[in-house]
Amino acid sequence: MNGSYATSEYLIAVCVLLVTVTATVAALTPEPVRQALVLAMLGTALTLLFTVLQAPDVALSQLGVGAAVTPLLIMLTVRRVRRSSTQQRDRERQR
Amino acid sequence: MNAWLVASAVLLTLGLPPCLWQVYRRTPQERLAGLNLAATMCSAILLLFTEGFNRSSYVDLPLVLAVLAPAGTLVFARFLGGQAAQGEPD
Amino acid sequence: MTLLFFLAAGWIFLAGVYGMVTSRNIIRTVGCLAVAQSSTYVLLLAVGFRRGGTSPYFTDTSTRTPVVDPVVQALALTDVVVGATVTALLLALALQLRKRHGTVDPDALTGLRG
Amino acid sequence: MSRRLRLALFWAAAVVFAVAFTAACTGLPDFGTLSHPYGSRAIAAAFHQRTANTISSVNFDQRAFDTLGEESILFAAVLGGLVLLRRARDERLAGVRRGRVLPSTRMFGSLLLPITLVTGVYIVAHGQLSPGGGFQGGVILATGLHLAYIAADYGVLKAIRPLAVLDAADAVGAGAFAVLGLVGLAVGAAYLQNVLPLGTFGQLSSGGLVPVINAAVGVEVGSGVVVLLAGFLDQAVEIVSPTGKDNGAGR
Amino acid sequence: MSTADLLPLAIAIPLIGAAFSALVGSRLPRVATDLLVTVWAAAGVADLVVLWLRTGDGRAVSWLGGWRLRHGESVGIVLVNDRIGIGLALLTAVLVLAVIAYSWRYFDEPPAEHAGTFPALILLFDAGMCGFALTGDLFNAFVFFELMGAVAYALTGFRIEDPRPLQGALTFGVINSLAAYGSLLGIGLLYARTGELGFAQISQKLTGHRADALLLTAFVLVLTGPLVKGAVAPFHFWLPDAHAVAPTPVCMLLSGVMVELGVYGAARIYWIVFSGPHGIPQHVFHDTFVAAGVLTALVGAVMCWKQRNLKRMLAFSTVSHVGMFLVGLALLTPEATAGTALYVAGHAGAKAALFGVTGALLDRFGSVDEHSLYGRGRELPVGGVLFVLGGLALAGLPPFGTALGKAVAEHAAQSHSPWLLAVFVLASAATGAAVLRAALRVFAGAGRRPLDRHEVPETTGGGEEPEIRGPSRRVPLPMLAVPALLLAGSLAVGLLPAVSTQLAQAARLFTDRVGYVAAVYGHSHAAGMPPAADWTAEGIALGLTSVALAVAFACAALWAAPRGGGAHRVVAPLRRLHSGHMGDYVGWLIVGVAVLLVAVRAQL
Amino acid sequence: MTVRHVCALVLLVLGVAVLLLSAAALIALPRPYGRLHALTPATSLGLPLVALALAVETGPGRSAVKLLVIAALTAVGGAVTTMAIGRATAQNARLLRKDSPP
Repeated sequence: MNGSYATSEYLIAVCVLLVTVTATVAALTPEPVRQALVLAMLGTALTLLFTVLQAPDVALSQLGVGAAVTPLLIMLTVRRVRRSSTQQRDRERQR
Repeated sequence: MNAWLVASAVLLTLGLPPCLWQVYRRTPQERLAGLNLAATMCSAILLLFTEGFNRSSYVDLPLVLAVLAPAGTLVFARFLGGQAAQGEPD
Repeated sequence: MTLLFFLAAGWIFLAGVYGMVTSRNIIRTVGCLAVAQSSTYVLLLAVGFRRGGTSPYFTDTSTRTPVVDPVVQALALTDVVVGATVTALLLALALQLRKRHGTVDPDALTGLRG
Repeated sequence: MSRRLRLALFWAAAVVFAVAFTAACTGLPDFGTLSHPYGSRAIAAAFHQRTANTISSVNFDQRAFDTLGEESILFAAVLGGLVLLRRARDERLAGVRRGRVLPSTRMFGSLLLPITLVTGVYIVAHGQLSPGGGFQGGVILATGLHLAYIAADYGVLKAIRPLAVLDAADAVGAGAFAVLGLVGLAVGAAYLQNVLPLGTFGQLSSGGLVPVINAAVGVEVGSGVVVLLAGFLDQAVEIVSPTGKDNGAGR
Repeated sequence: MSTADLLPLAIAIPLIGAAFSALVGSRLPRVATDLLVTVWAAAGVADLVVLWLRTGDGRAVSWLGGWRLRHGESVGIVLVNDRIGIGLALLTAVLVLAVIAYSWRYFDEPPAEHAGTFPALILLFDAGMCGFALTGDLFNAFVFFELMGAVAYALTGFRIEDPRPLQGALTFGVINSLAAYGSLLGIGLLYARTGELGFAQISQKLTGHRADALLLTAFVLVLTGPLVKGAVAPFHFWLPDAHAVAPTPVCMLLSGVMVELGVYGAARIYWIVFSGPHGIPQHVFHDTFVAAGVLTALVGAVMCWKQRNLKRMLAFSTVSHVGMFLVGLALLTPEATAGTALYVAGHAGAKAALFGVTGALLDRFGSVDEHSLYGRGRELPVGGVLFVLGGLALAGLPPFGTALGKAVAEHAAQSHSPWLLAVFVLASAATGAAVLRAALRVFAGAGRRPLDRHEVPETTGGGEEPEIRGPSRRVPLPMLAVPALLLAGSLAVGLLPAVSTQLAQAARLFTDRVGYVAAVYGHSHAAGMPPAADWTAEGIALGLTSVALAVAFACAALWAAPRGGGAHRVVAPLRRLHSGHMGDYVGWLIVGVAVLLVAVRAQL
Repeated sequence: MTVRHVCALVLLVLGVAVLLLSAAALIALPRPYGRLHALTPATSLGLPLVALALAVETGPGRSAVKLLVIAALTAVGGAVTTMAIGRATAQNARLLRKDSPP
């Protein structure tokens, strides 16, 4: 029984480490597209952590929100921003 | 202590860090590749948890991941490709 | 040793705040806010963990099984939803701001001061 | 404030915060403690309500009021998204070029779309039994719909995405939750009280009001996320700003 | 229907109304939607009025979902309040009704295919604020805090054609959300220690523990959210940026009641959760937050005086008044609490009226810049009268509610430390003077024509887009009638003795932790005697003094020779701190948390 | 230790080994395209093997069907996503070359 506790806590420790490192990298990534990808990774890592903490409900939400919707929204925002700066550059070239 | 949890621990410890490394380090396209492998790895780990924690309903998690991960990757790939097509060197 | 699980929450929060303080891109600021928020999930769920417990629903296990705290999970669930929606709203604002202001750099946003 | 000063202030404050938080954590009960008074009560209450998934019971019955607030936030975000991502007076719609899609992607997308929708419905329906519920399933449904964009192009997505209906469905879902609470008042019980017959433990229809609210949340989240994503997609793909305006208003 | 059931209805009514408005808004003509929403808001007001009357000098308690206490424990959420919280909810509902009436002809409804979205958001805002005011559960408070936040961000950024509202809304959203997550960390810590979420339940469980580092950290973190919403220095930076740019009806709600709710939340949480034995000692809260309140009041007053953008000026005056409210609540006496409650009610009417008139100006002239509007307001004499009256009310002219509340609070403050009196008088005089100066310049063309000097960065307020398309020749009737009614309301708060005696009794309950806990646990508990809250000769004299000071300041600004010098050297760096930079503001937020941690620790 | 259990363990070890190899290849291979090749074995072999191991362990039933669905989805999805990422990389590389100064 103790062995099972130890395995479970080892899993939790590894997942916490994964989440912490990924979160730190996500906070330090300066460029939004790359950050969106790291945030997707953070969502996946959080999913693992929640599962080993025996919270599959939260893990499922995190999977939907953190790994899919939030990064997608950031990508869409960046794309819109890119599009307007492309237009802008085209205009400047025409002048 | 059972084989399934040990296997998941092995994958967590040895399998995921290379994917993370890839996600942290390189260009968006390569990060995407790393993310893709990380999702596969997580699917495997979550599958192993099902048996490891002896809860058959945990299998919904890898199912959802298997459904969402390719979809997400395809969207990202499309945007990363489209971004390049509009002449936005990165 | 297990104290570190709680401390991780504090670290993640500070990392997110650091990212926001140093950000040169408002979209990144919003992303860092999401990072800072994930600290709350970690803290809540770590607080609710019970050694040897499994998840609190009883379709595939006996009703006598020791389980972890369901309340924090419900709180974390609410928190996830709140975080996602707020992030969406802020991103919508950032998007329009970029369109109207022509910049995503907070240093260049000088419309409001004094 | 200069960048350096800002950072110095941050580091000073961060050290204080870190010390205080560390000190606070030493006062917490040990990780994995066996004593969870509220949790134990919640489990007993969930048994009493014959809801197998205690988290659903907490979310949709015991602390349903929190969830009501949470769904209102989502509703507010959807309305806010509609407002903020509307087409401004000086913007117009551009024609969208047909995207070229790899044949394999097209096939896979069309294969995955029905599977995703079935999964989403399954996750919503089993909310009070196993992990999942209205929110999680709703997000999967909404994401699944966007496979149409991957598999084909934006036009197809627009064709299978009845925004007006989804808009209304979102409002109906959000309103239904608040109205369902009135059922309790109508029969002389408290607001949001679970007054429906409770059914058998472990069955799909067990839990009284829980599956009903769960379904309302599923409808709201599913349609709300689609509407929200539609706002962003329109901005990202379709809406163009007039020349000179992109940079012009900032002065 | 029992009294208890009215509590959740106060939140459910606007929620259902919001869904309904969003649903039918695009299918009905504009007038029908407006009418419907007005009726709905009126229903919310009616519910709260009945609740106010039925609650009497006691507390209303409602266990949601019927999860009553069993063996002294419950798994549900409790809504519990006395007339202070109910009064705030009522104030919210009344202001929402006023705002809806004000914007009858106001918005052009920009998302054409989604008419009804704006009123739906206002109703959601209403629900969020009522929920926050009425709840007795910490996590539930967080949820409603976020609800009012999310709606407020969206409403602040409503005018997407102009970059400034978007920037203000984004800053608002980022800072407030971050603070809310800090609060949630604190809630997590408290839950770990006590295993409870209700205010009263946590308070009961905390009595068994020492006041250690965990309690201290949880205390500061939990209060971060309300303090940021309450714009207490140094958490106040987001407020002027957001309030200066939000659409006028939204400003009325933000300044009139949302900011005050933040201070209310901080005081409520301290009183019930932390003030018990083994909690945070009263002298610690008192000293820390009187200091914070004084700082806020002075910063707000100085910055208010220096503004030329009318909306930003009003926003800073809100900061200043919030500082005074915080001082009043931090005195921790029933008398000061009663005074503050009266002050908040009077202030809400006056401030909302001032914003309303400013909205009329913006609509008519497309500007809210004091300098460029010089003399142009002569066409709008009614607006001028209302603006001057509003300024006098802010300065504390008897018999406005502001004067009564300020007098009662001042009396309580004076018996504690006399110098606080000077802060109250100076801050209210300065904010009133700024408004009077602007009123005289804009509506009467008094003084010299102001020169444009650009020594310090500032937000002028010129070049705003009018909020109504194609400014009409005549200002719509509701845009002046509503401010007039709001001022009348502010006057009524001061004139009706029933209001002040009832609020005094409520303040007695507000400061009675034991009674609150007993009410939640279903025990009876005898309340003490209510404090006196009525006009005194001293109060009237103080009110007249600050009005006289305000008039003197305003006249000096208009006609005296301009002087540079010492004051400028203090004020310019302060103005530079308000840089509009998001990173700065986040930095200030974490610095504020650190300062509070250190300050509270040092006094324990 | 029944035969079925042994079979499951063997499949599990094989699956985990393939996944680890893929991960190692991801960082060891030198060029971006090479690294893309590392994805294929993991999705088309590694994860299906693991799922199969679990299916063998649990025996026939509804959960076994779910496991096989997951395996099939990942295998097909993996191939498709690899192609899509490859295309994105290619587009990026080509256009970068075109945009770069002569």
